[in-house]
Amino acid sequence: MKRFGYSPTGVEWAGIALILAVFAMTLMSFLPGGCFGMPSSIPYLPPSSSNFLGTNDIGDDVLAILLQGSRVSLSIGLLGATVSTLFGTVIGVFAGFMGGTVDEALGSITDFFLVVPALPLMILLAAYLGPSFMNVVMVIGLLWWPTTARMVRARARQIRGSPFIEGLMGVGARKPYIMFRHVLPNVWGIVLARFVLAVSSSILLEAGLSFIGLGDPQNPSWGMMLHFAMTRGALLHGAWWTFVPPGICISFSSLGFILIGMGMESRYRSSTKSIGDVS
Amino acid sequence: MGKIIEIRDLCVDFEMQQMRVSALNGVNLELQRGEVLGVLGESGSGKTVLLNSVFRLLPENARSSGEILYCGNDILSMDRKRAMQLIGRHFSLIPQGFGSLNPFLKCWLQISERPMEHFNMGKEEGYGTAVRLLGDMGIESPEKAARSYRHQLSGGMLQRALVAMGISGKSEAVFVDEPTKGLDERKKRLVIDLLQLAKQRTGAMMIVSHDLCFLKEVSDRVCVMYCGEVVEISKTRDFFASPKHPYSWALLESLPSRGLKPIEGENPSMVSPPPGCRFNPRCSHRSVRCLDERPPLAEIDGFKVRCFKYV
Amino acid sequence: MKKNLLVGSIGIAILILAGLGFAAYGGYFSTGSPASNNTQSVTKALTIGTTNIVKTDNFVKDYYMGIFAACFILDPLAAVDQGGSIVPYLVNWSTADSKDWTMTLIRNATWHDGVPVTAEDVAFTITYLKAKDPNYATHFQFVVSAEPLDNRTVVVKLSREWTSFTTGLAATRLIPKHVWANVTDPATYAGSDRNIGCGPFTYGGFDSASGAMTFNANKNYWRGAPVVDKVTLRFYTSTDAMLMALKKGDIAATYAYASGIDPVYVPPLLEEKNVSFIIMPNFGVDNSLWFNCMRYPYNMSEFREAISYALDYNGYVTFIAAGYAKVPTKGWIPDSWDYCVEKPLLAKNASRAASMLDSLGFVDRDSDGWRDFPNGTAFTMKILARSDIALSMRLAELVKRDLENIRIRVQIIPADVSTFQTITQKTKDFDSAISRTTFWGMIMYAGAGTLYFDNRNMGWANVDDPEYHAVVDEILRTANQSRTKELYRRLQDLYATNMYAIPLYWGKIIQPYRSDMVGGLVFDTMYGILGKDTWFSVIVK
Amino acid sequence: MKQLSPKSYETPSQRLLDSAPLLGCRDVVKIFKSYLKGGFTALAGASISIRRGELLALIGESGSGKTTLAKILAGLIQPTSGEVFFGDKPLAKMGSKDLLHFRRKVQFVPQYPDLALDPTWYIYDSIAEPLRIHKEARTREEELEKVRSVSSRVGLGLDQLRRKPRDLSGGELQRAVLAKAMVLSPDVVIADEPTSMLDPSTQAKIVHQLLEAKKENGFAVLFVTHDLSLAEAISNRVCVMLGGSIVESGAASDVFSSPLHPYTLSLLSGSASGLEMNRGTGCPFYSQCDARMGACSKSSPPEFMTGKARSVRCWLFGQDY
Repeated sequence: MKRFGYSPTGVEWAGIALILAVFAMTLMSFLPGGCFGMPSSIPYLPPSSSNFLGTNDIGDDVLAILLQGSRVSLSIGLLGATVSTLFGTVIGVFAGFMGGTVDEALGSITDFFLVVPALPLMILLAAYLGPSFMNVVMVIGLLWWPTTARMVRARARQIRGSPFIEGLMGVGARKPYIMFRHVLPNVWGIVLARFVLAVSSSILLEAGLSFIGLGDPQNPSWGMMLHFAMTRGALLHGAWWTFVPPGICISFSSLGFILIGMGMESRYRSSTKSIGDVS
Repeated sequence: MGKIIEIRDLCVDFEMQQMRVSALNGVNLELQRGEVLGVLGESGSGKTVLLNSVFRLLPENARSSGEILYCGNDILSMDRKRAMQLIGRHFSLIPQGFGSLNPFLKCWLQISERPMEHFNMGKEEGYGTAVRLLGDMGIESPEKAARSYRHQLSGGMLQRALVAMGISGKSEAVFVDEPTKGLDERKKRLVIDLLQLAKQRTGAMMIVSHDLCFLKEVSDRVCVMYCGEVVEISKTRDFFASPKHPYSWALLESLPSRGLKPIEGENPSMVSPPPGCRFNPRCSHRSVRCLDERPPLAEIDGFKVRCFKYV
Repeated sequence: MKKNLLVGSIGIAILILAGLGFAAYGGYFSTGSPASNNTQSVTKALTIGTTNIVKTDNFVKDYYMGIFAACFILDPLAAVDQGGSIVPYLVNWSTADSKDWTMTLIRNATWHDGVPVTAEDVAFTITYLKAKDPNYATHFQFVVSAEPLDNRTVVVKLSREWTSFTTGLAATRLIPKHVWANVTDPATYAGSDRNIGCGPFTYGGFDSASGAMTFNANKNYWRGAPVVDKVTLRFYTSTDAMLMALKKGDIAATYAYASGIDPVYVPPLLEEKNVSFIIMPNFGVDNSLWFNCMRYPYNMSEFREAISYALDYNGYVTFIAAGYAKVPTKGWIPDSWDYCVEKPLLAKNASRAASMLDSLGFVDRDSDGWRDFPNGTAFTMKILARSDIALSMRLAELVKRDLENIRIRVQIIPADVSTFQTITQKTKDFDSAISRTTFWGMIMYAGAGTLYFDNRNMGWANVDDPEYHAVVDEILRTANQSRTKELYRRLQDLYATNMYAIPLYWGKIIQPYRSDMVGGLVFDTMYGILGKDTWFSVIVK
Repeated sequence: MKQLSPKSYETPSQRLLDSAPLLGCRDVVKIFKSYLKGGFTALAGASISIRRGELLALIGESGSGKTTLAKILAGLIQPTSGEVFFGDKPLAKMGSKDLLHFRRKVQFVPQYPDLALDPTWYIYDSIAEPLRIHKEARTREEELEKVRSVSSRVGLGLDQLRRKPRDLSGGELQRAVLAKAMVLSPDVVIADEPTSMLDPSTQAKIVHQLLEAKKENGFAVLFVTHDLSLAEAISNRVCVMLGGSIVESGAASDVFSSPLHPYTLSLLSGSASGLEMNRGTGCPFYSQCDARMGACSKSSPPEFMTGKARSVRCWLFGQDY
């Protein structure tokens, strides 16, 4: 039966809508300052016509900070996901395609990182490296690749065993050529799905690191908004507008990427069933 | 001879995004008591959809109309739970390939699964049945085979187990899905023997296959399907001696033993089948009438054929 | 499988939202049940909450354990009175030349294990701590020897004249020689007698899992038995949680060494009718912007002054101190000190700051919107701030905002307490830093904050100015009180003209407590409400 | 399409038999390592040779080792022992240049057409790929020309070239695979059951196209199949495989009209039951053979020549020589 072009399901539409909303926030954050309310001289001002989402403990307009935070969450999400996916894909393809000792060596490295409890290590690393944008990206990237690597490896192995690769060997194609031109395009679907899921995880991890105070102070993110709300008495003030909006933003943006990623993954699975069926 | 199953005007469409694929178009067919009916068709002819409709296994996006009557009850329109119960009690299926055997269950459990579920057969009785059946199929140590798992058995033994699965317990009709796909001559031979054995233990049998030589050996009647339609129903002997429909004729000609002559043209698309007779673009006997009028399934001298040549 | 995951993730999202919603209104729900304290029972117990979290109960290793040990189980040699002067406590002293000091035990104190406190212990404490505890290495930096003369007298010899030697005595926690004499590394000592002292309480134990530490009254204390039989410290990771506990009546009072609570918590607490506050002037400077005065361009006093005009001091008072603070003067020394002299108030004057920077050559040369060095390279001012103190990070952000208004590009460098100390005191690899000073630090070395300025000491400001050094040296030698005061004025002149550090606000120390549960808390200059006097006047209701 | 009868492809067999073998192997043994069972002998000393321009059918049932033999001949797997030669050079001693030449001249068509092409590539690119690997086409135009001509030879239109494998039917896919194998104008095409998964009418079409192309280009074909009637219809020469070795070989007409080996006989008469082959010592057919003798169970029979280019492995024919 023929397959048709990409047409998202309801769930994926929801995910796309959420992600578009985040992108829209990011775009809006580049509007000149003052579009969303000026910093006020009063802390914890409740939402009003001059500050739609009120002000925080240092009188900043929460909406403006929220929009700026979308930049950080999105860029850390995308960058962290890129680093981890790139790493995972390279290792996965290499291990899966080469097989043998290479596979075993890379496999044990992957397994090692898989069993290392990621969150404590991440906190430790972040604390050790110091809070900065690139460090957060590196920490996320370094600790998120093993699952991607495993999935890509499994898929690469499957492809390596399929007749068309055998045929290519028979024609005299070289291994690097096959790896780049045939294995890579065939793992692409899974890589893309993993990438989208990794974005979501990166957003959550960044929020977690920032929340415990290990974020980059140069780039205030949603997690950091929560951090300062929690450490500077927003709860006691009942200033819900300082922590509910970033909480919603974190949940919904990561949910958006999760929905799309899961959609892509299941789509990908159903489209590659035939290869898996025949040994 | 009574009819066990009567299929009337069965149409099945699949709703895809933006289009409708017509898989079956007005199929009329009956399975008589005591016969082996071979449903012959190439891939895309709708023979598997036919089988799945009888077992109510169509996917969610399928839209069906028409009737599948068993003892006057329409399986198609019946409440799903009742239908499954009825199907389970009276029909059995020999699936295609060993993939349908659960690798985590012992062989006898799978053979006796259907009677144990639908006829309250006990475990011991189930085991006994399985061993007896496997013995009847010609396995030298049936007890050992019955207690084995899928991977412990050879291809021939698995083939026997599959057939045993189909004939364990009473059933009015056994349906067999592509039993020879990818098998070599000797294995085919084995399947033929096994099915002959199975035939004696059941009311009727319907075999879906594209393997002409195989059907020639096992079936009593042949129903030829082309592009979602029944184009010919004949006695097997008559069919192989003198096929009526041009498609049947061309199909026989394409066999290696008969000259290996290919049928010109391609299988038509199921999304937009050709108007009139669906075989007309490839037919060497086509007339103007074939181009826009659908020929009826005419009954002549005990065979049925859908071609204007005979009207 | 996939569906489960989906449902799960949506469920988690909803839970997060619900949690946030609940947290938002949690403040209103938990007005709390009245405390169930057994005032009539035999034992009088007091529970105090603190955010100064003790990790291990070794007072040499753990900074905050040191503080609490000093409050409860150890006695200092000298005390600090309400005016900030050093007065005798366990010992009195005399000196002829400010170099040889004779100390005499004036109390009949005994250790918790019954051994009497002798001059041997005093001498041992001074030499042992100087050798083993890095903090005391500076406190006793000029001490050459400490020898017991007899059972009650100790002679301390200094390498130079040092009139403020006694300030160190107020910080000294007297430790028993018979416990520590054979301990080579006190920071790792774990013997059961490690918390024996001669203070008003004996050590009760520490449960790090539940975050509680207890102290029991020492009936044999030389001032008599404390009013309360048992004090429990509860450790809270956040001020929020601690104040919730206060509202519920789980704790009777709160405590934070040298700073009190973050003032932003005060306004919402004002509505609680059972919560009262002890509000005391802070002898330390709440927060200052410290310049590395040996690094270009912060070595130019004009540059530092220009920065001082860029800052919005009223904003710091509002946002950081919630109004519980004053705009400071250029003299740096808070007006809580009696030797504070009047200096002009610091005030924001952005145009003046801009014109000063312009004339120094710090103008935007590559028209990227930011000021550059006179030689054209990009200029970024780095501000080191304490990442473990939220208030400090927020203050850094406000300073950054103010400086960015006059087009100075700013980068905040977060650092935890140990990194901060390493950078500011050892490597000196920083442009500027934001940090508080404590009363303790203010009186150390030559007093008046010299500890924090002089590059020959801790010297956060890294001041290398010979004029400044001369004044400091003279204070160290001068025994004459009026002359010292005169010199302190001189220091403030230097602070005002040179702006080694810019005070950001002069705040207050605020400690909320339950007026329906406890009364009679005395505020000690050094240790706040946990000072020794509290234990003889406190009323447990 | 003109009506073809199978005989029209036959070239005088005598001429074929005289020519030197193009591709072949001698006494090839292949043991697949297995950690569980200690190894599985797929090939037990098989020898075969393909001559220029002939169509050699390799007949055998599943498990007889025919696919393994085909892959060894195509250089896809290494034999455990024995020698594969192309022309007069053994494969094992070839340098990289000769090996590349071998890869260009010997092409393999796998069994499952739906897995034989990269699902992410367009059909055109897949067919053109061997040209690109061997730098056979200097320009895009030349490449296009070559791909178009080879595609039209197997009946693939431009429309199908622009699609991806999932949008093609099984027959179209198999044609594309054939086109890919033929695009380098090889000397030998090794087709491993290329039609076993196809419908009869599609099978007829594909076989015709293969034969047409063979006629035009003159390459030799090793056609691996289990379908006796198909083999009979198209081949010049036949090798029958059993238990990892070739038990009978000869001109197709001879073998089908007068089979010598009892196994071949049972195959042709359709009386073979599904009993397992003998995997121990002796003749693999021993347990089912009606004519078995004492010698059959003790040792595997050697190859006996019963005529010119006709050989059989059965002790029945041992006495004749």
